[in-house]
Amino acid sequence: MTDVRNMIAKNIAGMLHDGDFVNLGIGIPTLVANYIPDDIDVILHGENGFAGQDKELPITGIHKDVETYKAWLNTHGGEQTDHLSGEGHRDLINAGGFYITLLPIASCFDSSVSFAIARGGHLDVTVLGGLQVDICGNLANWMVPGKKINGMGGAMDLATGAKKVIVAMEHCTKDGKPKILEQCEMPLTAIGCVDVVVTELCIIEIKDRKLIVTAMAPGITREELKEKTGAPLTFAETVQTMEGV
Amino acid sequence: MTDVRNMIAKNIAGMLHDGDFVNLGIGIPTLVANYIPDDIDVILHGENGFAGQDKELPITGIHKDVETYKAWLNTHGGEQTDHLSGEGHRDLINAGGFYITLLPIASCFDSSVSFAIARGGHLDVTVLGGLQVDICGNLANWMVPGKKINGMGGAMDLATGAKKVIVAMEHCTKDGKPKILEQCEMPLTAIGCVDVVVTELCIIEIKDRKLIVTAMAPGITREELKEKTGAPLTFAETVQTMEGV
Amino acid sequence: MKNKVVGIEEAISHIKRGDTVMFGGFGGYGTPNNLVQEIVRQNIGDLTAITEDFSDGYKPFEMGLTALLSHKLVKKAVMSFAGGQPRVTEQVFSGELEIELTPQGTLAERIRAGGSGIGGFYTPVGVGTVVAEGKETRVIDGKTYLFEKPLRANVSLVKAYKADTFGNAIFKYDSISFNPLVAMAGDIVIMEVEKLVQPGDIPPDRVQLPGVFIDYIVVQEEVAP
Amino acid sequence: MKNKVVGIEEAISHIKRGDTVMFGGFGGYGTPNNLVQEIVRQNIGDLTAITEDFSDGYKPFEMGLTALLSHKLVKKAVMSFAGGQPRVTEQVFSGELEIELTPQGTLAERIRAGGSGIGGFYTPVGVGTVVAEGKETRVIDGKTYLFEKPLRANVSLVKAYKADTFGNAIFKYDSISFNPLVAMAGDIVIMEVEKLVQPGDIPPDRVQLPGVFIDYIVVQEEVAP
Repeated sequence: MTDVRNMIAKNIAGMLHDGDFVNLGIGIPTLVANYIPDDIDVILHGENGFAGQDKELPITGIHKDVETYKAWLNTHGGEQTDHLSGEGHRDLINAGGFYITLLPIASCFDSSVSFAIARGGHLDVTVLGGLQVDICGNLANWMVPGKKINGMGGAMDLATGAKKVIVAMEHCTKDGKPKILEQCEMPLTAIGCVDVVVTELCIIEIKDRKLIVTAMAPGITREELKEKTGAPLTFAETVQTMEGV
Repeated sequence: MTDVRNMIAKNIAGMLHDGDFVNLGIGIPTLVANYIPDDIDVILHGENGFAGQDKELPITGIHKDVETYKAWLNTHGGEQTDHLSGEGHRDLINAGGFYITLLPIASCFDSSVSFAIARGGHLDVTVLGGLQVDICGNLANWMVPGKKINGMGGAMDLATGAKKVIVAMEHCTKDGKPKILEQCEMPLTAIGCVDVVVTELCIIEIKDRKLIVTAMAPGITREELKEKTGAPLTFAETVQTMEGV
Repeated sequence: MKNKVVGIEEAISHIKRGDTVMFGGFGGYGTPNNLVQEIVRQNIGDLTAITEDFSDGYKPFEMGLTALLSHKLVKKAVMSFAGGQPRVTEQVFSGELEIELTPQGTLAERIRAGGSGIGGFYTPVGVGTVVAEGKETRVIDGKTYLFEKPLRANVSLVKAYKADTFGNAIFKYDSISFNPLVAMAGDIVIMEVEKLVQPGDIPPDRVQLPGVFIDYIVVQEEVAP
Repeated sequence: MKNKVVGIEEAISHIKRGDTVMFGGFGGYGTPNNLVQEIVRQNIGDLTAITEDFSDGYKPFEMGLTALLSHKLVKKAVMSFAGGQPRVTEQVFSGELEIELTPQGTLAERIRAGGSGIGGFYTPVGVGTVVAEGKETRVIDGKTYLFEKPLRANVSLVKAYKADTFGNAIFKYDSISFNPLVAMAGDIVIMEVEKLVQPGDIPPDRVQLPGVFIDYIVVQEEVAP
């Protein structure tokens, strides 16, 4: 399971280019950061207001009770620590709510600028999780009707505005139903936005209402893939082999 | 002539309140700053991007030739002088293009914020010059057809957005024609925007298509005022006497 | 000039039962948490809240705006993200809370429009989704957009790291988020600050939120979750 | 990562004859004056200029964008203020220059919309004036607004005081004006800076214009009028 998620993340990381400005959504997309090749620099955008995340910090235990948390806040604010420090700063989180460090090239900005970036086509790539994707490139990833209320957060802005949208998701639901469909059934995040879907089974490019398989995981057959997909597949002339973890 | 302009400015300054956030247009409005009573603080907005002007600096002679100007620029930039210094700084001007100083409470901002201030009702008062004003509160102040091309600059935004618009102008044109009319003939700056007109003869409040004279200059008769005005006048119950210079 | 620095009790007394209140911050960070606690203390209810979120309800204590829900002080929320906040789900399902979900960037833009005198704008975000229901769509230069309207509040609550007594403020890192936008869109604007300094201590071109937008300043050195 | 710092000749070579070019600054202050001079030197004409103004033509030398007019490199200008610039009047009356006059705040907002993916917006500014001619008006909540469309450029030219090699920039005083907006609305963005520093020298929460918007940086310590 962890391997599946990491494998998806690693294959997406391989699609990034030096200098790309990229937003990574919550879930599998977050893991992409761990696999960015050493020889390229990628600038990570956080929709809550920064460009240039370095690391998510493994700060644990501070939320166990309110006294512990307050004590931490009061020693990790103001000028007491900085964005380069692995100690964390109470005013420096990413959109997932994790404390982070920033690169020297980083900048912070307010939410109107942050979403001008997202909506205005300034992001080269956004990687988002997915519940369902269809042949039109429609994406559903924010709401399961009848379940707890989530809200779309920044997902609609990111899916609509980025130059390239990559969806990172497992190929089927937990009970084995296809998530790649002729037409999404769940509430949409954005229409016609998805360029590429990466699952643990394959990489699919979506173009002109076609699902074009450009790579497959080792050991998967075309028949198997067709069975697990809820829409017709086209295979690229050369189908690559996906990287393992 | 100077006295006329200063008298108008002084009477407008008397209408301001402590803490008011105010934009002063070019021309007579600029002079208002010289008459703000000592016991109140007024925050002056510059649409090119600041709140809190202190003084316009009497820097002369630096534009006489390009060498002189360049030499001045190269000694008055960066960290060489600051906003409190009477020396001037090459990156600190007001909307009229004059070098200025700023108060300690001052802030600078980009043009989108500056016009969010103007358009969004954040200015308590804007004082603008006028070519013509009419009984609907329409203002014409930016264009004389057939003459050189001026452009509206920030005048339309300021006239439209400020909570209170005061027009500062001489009562008649140079050749004696009324500038306060039933209907403006020149291209409008904004419709229904003018609250008060202050001339060297009187102060007029515009309300419900009525020109209500609330104050008159010493020695002016109502008959004289009516003759010099191109629309019917109403006189307030108590007509005050305007302040002299 | 009027002294803007007041006590927290006086500041929050400007909020009336039934008001629309707008909050800066994101996920409880850069959120005026002390001001929120004071709303609870004064028990001001029937509020419409405009906020990115109600913060993280998974923590073992109430962070950010969570307390407003626990005390049932909010009747309606215009918001973007509720993930991880069980009280939102509970109160929506029980009919106690009405919510209007708005994409995060659209929320930022609507607040900015409200503070900037913009009557509405067209965004491509939400086209073809539930967000578009009941809204005008329009094709401009071949692309489809949704019409969105501005948001304003009776009272805006913001949080800055440092401000001078006039309200010129700066923020640490990304705690800036919605704060400068929210500060432009309230009839009354109250700012919580950690450090109060004198005018002149923050250079004019260093100011991130001009003091001209601020009506009241509350100094709270202690951080509330 | 690609090196953004280039020579002025290379930077300006990205502008093609007939391009739409957008300029930061106000009245020649905060204007990328050295980049403007280089356009003249490379004699790139037939341009559409989007600019607040063409600077002060009353001075005994060419300041700001004036030189572009003297050399007749501009065929159309979207601008706000021409007062004091005799060449604008001359060239409009002679038919050499077409102008679209836009209120200054509307210009700022249109540029911001162009950089932010906004398809258009409603402003109360210009209603009932010549600015409204040929434009849609709409009553929203009882108030009349004008529909205005976004502006973008092939190339945006901006000027900052100081920037790091990634393009994170700060401005002195009000030279910021249109610069951060213009930097968001160009397909290619070139920045003139007085002082170049290393990444890390400008703290992230001090940055006024994020380097992510900048493609090329030209260091020009000498100030051109």
